[in-house]
Amino acid sequence: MILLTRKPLDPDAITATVHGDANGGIVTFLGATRNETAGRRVLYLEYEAYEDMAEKILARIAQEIKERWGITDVSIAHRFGRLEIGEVSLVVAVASPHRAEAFAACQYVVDRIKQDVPIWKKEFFENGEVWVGMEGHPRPLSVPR
Amino acid sequence: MILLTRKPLDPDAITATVHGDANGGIVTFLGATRNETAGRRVLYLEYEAYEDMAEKILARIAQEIKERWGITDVSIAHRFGRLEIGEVSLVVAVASPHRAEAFAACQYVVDRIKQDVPIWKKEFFENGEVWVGMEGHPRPLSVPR
Amino acid sequence: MKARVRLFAILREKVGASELTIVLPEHSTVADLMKEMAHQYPALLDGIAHTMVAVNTEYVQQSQLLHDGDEVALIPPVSGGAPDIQTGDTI
Amino acid sequence: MKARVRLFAILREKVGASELTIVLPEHSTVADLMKEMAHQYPALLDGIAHTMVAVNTEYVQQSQLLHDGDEVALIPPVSGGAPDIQTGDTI
Repeated sequence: MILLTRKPLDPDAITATVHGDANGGIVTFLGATRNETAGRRVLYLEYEAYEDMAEKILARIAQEIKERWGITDVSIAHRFGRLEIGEVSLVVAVASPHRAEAFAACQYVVDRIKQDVPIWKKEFFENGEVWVGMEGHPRPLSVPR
Repeated sequence: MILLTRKPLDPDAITATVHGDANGGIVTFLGATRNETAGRRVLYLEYEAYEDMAEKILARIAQEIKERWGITDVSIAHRFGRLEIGEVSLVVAVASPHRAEAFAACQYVVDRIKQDVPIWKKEFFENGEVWVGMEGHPRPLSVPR
Repeated sequence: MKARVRLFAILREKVGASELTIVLPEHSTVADLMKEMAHQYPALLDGIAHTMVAVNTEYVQQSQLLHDGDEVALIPPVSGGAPDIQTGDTI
Repeated sequence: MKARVRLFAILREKVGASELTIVLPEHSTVADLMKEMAHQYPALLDGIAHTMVAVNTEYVQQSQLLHDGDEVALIPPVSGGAPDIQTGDTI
């Protein structure tokens, strides 16, 4: 299941979508908003998504999991809009008969999401706001791979 | 949190115990009962625990996580008694500011549980039952490490 | 020909719009579009060096030819996922 | 001296009891206890080679001295955790 939504994510329900009777190991990753960035207190965050393209690339990442590990039980949900501190922005659930594959595939999905998926985060501080990733990651106008 | 119980496990509640505002990544592992073992259909299972000792060793594993990764937000819950197929027998939740550590520590806990923790599983088939681990793992009377 | 250009995050804020229509000569490329946009919206010049481009939701090279009605998206550095994903992966 | 012996899983079933009290001479070791138990409960002989021993919830060596009132547990191969943990870890 691929899900992009403004509503709060339900990790239990998302995990349940991959939990089949033949799967012994289920690994779920939750990305949650943190209360600080580099020592600076964060008040809240906003995620913005290019929805059509983000869904397409998330589905492609699920396909990569299938090709690499033969795992089809993977669900990815990303929330956007305003999030308070401690709220869950990302849920990745992967189930497999064998646990080592489930761990590896789940971590792969989380790592991949940061590469290409058009979702942006803005952090709001007491005295300012910043789009994350604009500093320190100069990337010339070009194409990933 | 260390929990050994006969009651159904609540993965969401267990994950919530490690979810602090400073933790960006939370990795939860669910071990679920499978409907077959080596091609043989399993009807249900029973887990038996040496409770006092199992709790003590699980707490020690949590301590190892702290020493190795500095992670204190770890919860381990193992159910015992009769479990139906698809039910959750094990929940391991680990939270950390950084996701790679959360993945590594969670996997470490799951790997460690199979080594020393005095919990036993019996599988019930159409025409028989077997204590798992008695075949293929000859281990002379001795001490782990 | 006309291209529909979508802007996100910092680029959307710099331009003050989430969508623009840009008129270009036939056989224009992504590079031509970028040049035209930088001309019309000088505020983009800053961020544009860090920007990737997607046409019809696929990442493309600057040499990509555009066609009438294409949806072009300017993609500043992404930062989805978990919090530490963008902030250094220090481990 | 008396030791309280706890039995689990397959060993509990073989003996038909989850707890036994075994009387031993003073200064007996775990090895002495095992020998006495195998004598009293021949059904244990099968499984005993795969068995670890804990005294007061800590794994011990066979040479460990026992004291009156010790809780001794015979620990057959464990199989807790997730399903594939015991069945080969084929990956």
